[in-house]
Amino acid sequence: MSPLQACLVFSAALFSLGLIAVLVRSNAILVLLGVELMLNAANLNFIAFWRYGPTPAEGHGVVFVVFALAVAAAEAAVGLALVIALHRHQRNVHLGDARRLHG
Amino acid sequence: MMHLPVQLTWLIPTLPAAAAAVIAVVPARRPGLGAGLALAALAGSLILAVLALGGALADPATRLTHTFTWFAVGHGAIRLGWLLDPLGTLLAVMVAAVGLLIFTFSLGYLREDPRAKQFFCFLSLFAGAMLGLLLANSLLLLFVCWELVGLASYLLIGFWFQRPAAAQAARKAFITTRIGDLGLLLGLVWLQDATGTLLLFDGGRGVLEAEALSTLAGATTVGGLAVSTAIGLLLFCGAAGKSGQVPLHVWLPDAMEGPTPVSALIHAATMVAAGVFLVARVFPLLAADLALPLAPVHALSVVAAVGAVTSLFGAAVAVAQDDIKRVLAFSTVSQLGYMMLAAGTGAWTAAIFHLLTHACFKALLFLGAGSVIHATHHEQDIRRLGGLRERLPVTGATFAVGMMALAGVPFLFSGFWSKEAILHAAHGWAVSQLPFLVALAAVALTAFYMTRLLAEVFAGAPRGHGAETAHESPAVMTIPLVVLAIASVSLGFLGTPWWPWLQRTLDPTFKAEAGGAGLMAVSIALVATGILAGWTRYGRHPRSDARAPDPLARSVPRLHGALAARLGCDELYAATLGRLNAALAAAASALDRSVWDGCVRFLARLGVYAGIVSRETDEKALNGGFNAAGDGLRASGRAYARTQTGDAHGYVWMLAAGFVLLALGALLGEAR
Amino acid sequence: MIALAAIALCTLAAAAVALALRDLIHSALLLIASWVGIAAFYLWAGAEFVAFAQVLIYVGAISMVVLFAVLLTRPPTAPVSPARSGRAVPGFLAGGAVLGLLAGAVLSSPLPAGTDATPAFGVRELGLKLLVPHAGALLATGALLTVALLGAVVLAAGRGKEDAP
Amino acid sequence: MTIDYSELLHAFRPEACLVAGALLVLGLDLATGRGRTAERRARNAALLGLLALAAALAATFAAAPTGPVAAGTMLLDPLARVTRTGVLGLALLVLAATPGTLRLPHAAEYVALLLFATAGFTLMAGTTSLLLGFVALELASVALYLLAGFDKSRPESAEAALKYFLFGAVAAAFLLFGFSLLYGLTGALELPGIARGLAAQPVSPLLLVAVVMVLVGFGFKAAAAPFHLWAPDAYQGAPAPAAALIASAAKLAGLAFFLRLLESGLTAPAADGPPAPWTGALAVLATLSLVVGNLAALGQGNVRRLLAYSAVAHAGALLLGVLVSGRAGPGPVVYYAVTYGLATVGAFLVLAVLDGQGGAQAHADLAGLRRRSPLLAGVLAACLLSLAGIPPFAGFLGKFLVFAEALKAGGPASLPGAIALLAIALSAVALYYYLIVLKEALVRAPAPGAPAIRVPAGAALSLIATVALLLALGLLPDLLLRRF
Repeated sequence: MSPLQACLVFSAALFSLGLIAVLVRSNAILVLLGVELMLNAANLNFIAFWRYGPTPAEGHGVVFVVFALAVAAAEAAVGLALVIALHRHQRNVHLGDARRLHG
Repeated sequence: MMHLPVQLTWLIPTLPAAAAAVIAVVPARRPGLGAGLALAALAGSLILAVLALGGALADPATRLTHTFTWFAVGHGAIRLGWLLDPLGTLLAVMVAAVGLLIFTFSLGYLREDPRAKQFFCFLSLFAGAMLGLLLANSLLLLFVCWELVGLASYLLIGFWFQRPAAAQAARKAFITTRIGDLGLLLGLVWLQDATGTLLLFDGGRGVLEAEALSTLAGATTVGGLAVSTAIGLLLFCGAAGKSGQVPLHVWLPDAMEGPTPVSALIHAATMVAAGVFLVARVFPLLAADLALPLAPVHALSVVAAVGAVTSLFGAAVAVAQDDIKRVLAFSTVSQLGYMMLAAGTGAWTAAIFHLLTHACFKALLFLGAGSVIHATHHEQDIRRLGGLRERLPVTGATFAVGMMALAGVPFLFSGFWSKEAILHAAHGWAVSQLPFLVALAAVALTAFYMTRLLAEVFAGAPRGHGAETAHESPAVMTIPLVVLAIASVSLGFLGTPWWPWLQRTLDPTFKAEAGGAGLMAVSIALVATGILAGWTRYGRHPRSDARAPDPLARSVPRLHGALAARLGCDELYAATLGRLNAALAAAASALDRSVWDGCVRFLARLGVYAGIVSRETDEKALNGGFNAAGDGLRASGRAYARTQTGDAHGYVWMLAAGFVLLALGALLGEAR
Repeated sequence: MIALAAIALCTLAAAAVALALRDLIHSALLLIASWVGIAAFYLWAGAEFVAFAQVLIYVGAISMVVLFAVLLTRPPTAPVSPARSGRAVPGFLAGGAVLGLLAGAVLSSPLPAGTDATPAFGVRELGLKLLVPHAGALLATGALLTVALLGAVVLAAGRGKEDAP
Repeated sequence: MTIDYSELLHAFRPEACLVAGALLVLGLDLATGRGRTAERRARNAALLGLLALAAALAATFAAAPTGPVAAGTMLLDPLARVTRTGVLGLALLVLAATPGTLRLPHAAEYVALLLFATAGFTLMAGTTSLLLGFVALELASVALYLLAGFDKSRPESAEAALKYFLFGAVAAAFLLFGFSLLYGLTGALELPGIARGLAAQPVSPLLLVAVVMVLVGFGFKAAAAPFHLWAPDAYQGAPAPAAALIASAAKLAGLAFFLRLLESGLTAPAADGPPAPWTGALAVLATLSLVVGNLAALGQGNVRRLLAYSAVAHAGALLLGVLVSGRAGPGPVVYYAVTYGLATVGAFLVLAVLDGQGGAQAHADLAGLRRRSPLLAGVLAACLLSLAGIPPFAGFLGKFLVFAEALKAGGPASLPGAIALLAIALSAVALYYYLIVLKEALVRAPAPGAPAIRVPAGAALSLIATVALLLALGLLPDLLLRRF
């Protein structure tokens, strides 16, 4: 396994971990954190590819990560605001209880 | 005489369509305004259509076309156009004229209906679309109008939506004809693909011109069929749906739930004839495979066979119906089959001749029935009518004229001449004598059931409250009857064997069939037999009691029962397609229980769904109403929607699973 | 390579434990540890500025927001542990399948070899890149942050008197 | 390397108008809003927002297609121009109908979010860079999540927003991961560079995974099965104007973005090479969407969910259009998306007006609409008939163009041809469920005592404009098609 492949497997593991959190945990805040881990995993990829890629001087990977961090921050803020809005109505943050809309 | 420039053809369909749009926004408090607008617009169309006909007749050999580019896409362009030839303009005049009479009749018929405004709006929409259909020089434009006509028909059949039967009939008509339209659409797409155009005539490049025809007939497709045969049969599917040919006839009798003027205009005179018109219009395409002696089947043979079956079926079933409008409806089915038979045996001019005469006398008969229904406070059962000869003298007399025209009473009545033309064509058909024999049988049956109808309704003594208190309808209703009666007599002389003006106008290459005296004698004898048989059973000793059994039911009860039940055609659908559906449903539930729950459930639903779609044509859908089939459909939809649990985790899980499966599929596909 | 393995193990372990814990406060703290681990990875790879930004944004800002949200939405009584639901098995299956797919694809694809030397990409180069080719994205990100701030404030704010029905 | 900032400003003029407008709306409300009635504030904000949208529209019209700008991150071509015009027009229709129908506090913030979302759409319409595209997509998505949850008085709104957000965020994570792999495989962020990089290497498993991840993002935006599950809940719970925007403009913008990505980024430049790596997966998504959407819509008793499932079905047709756009050009599929968006906006705006007067969820809530408001009933009929593909409304022609291209691509036996045949057969089913809704609206008698409905002037204008556009595009499709 080359170092690049090791990095990519690392990020794949982090991505899957985040996905499992999203799929298994019922607390909406933890679900959001799972999504954040998935975004982080993508960032790991960008840095790894930049580090071992053919055109490091262009710095595309680094630039993308800077933007992705900002996007992740925005998503986190909005997600938590939505969780609080839901909490106002159902007094808890269990996703399983949010089932007014179905069928 | 002034002629209509072909560039202004669009005015003819647009006038009624625009009137429909205006009527839609006119306040409902002023029903008279809407009706007046509709009448004025259609009268305008009639004048323009007559001018167009004049132009087309002045030089029948050259076709006036006007083509314009609708829009360009990619490298090609979609072009539409108008066509003024004797076929289209003649029928346009007929539609506008008959329509005008029926509009007038409706003024009286719907006087008390609060929604009369809407009625005229829909009627105008229908008239506009129908005129557009007749004058289109592009199959695409024709298709657009074709669908609009279907939509208007749907709206009008369901006009009295408060009656559940009317709402069901409307839906049934729409869906059944759409099954046929699916074939038509596929045919159009194929045609566009094969020839690159949908214009009928385009200076040598149209689909009906020699170059395209030889290309289409030259190429073969699955089973050795010529491409032209396959496309032609697909187009015929659409025609069969609209014109109520067996096995897609089930909607037409039910469509009589609509107001009677609608039955007269749409389901007797014009829209149902659109299928015959389409066959006549694309006749060169259908006939293109005749030059191939080795073809497994010729498109026209199919047309002739379907027409023959339909004409006999309709006539036989009409014998045993007790509802005045249903008798006329099955008679329409039978007569449409007759026209198809004519077109299939190559005599499309005879088909159009019969279309014209039939439009007049069938509209007359339906309006007469409407007058009877109107006068007897919506009594439609002929067993409870009777004795109306004295009470409704004008209606009775004109109805008798219509009856004789339909039955083919010799020499004076138009139906005789057009029927003769068809019989001659069928007799001369080289392929098979079967359509000819079937047509002869239908002639006798037609005379029989029309005599029965006339005798039951007008002869004898009143057998119900409605018939006892009947009064003649107002002049606004009887005048159209008289006009139509005159036309029912006079139109026949346009196409007699000695002076086949109509046939020659439609088809300059027409050659009169030789040697008809013997055949004519046979057909007159058959008509006489039919009328005599009807008279001895129904006219000589009119029934005295509404509950007395039908004479025919006494002598041949089993046959009568089968005919009254419409030969079990609908039950047959239920037994075959319905059972298939049940088997599929059983299989589906068995699969449901198995391990592969998710995936398999989906497939099984698909199976159930396919079954339900086929069931749409069957009797269950008819009696339980389309609601039953609709409910079945919706139940499968609801079953699907239950997978939408509302659980957000489930949604994301589906995303992940979808990703995994798609990616695996892509990887495996690439590895292969 | 050993450093990488250590960083990866620590990060993954922290994240896994964090997501398995019941107490949200503990989870949040462990997640901060895992984000620090990711920052360490960026340092290892030579992207100092990104590591700095990661610490600033995740450890400094997002974790604070999360803590606030946890406190605000904490149920008045002691936390009830939700009963184990039937979600766990399919969830782990799906996550495992994704992992297998990604790792398999990574290991079976030819990848650019690259160099062992850590590339140099300082803050100055980064600034130039941001201003020159990606100026549009920079402006859009500004708009995005504005939107997030604005919307989060409106939605998360309690119902004032004007909200009353 | 330098950049010409005046050229940059030129390229981003519509977005500049929108962002400036949003900030102005917020500022004005802060400065003058205190002490005024909520309705007045809402009207002022909407008027200013309309001005901003109109200015952006004018700027889009004024800019001729010029090719790559802004250091190659944007491409101003006909596709970008038409899409920008389309999303701006759709947003204009939605915003014009807002005053008087949507009674929410924080109207200024609502209008500002709508403008920001539209800026995201217009950026997506023209971008050729993964980076700018991702940021624009997120800008639009985040604003839409917030708009979906804007009605704080109803729990359904919060739930819809949270589900939409959750699904969207996971899809965005997949998309970002896919983008990172594309970057890794090619070392480029701009589409031409990616295409060059991919042409120089064989199709690797990692590329396929990346492509499928991109399709997950696309499937989410387009609400294609099996990535559609958020749509019914979001459409049902969100405020109707927000749902209108989600269903129309967001879809159009997403279509343009992914169309460009797939066609000019992930397709090898060689004309007669093997099919692009996304063909098979996209075909699967299209087929699934057509079947699932049409079947599920049949079972619906809720108008909004019905529209959502029909949206899934239309997504199938859109994906089919994308599948054949390599041969036919983007014209047919963009025409389809624009006309679909118009019809959807019309239907949702009718529901929005009804929401202001008692709400409309179940089919039965529409009973007697013809008596209660002929305008609403007429518009609803026109829009649903267009969705069903009945001429002369534009929906018919959209279907015709897409299906005809699909059949032309290889005859009925080819993959796109077979999907087109399936779609044609299913359109008969679609007609059925649209007719069920229309039956309620046009035929049923209203519930006893149901009052007549007053349609606010702005909404009436917007509804009439929608139908007029549907008719105009249906009769004169060249208005749009000749732009390509």
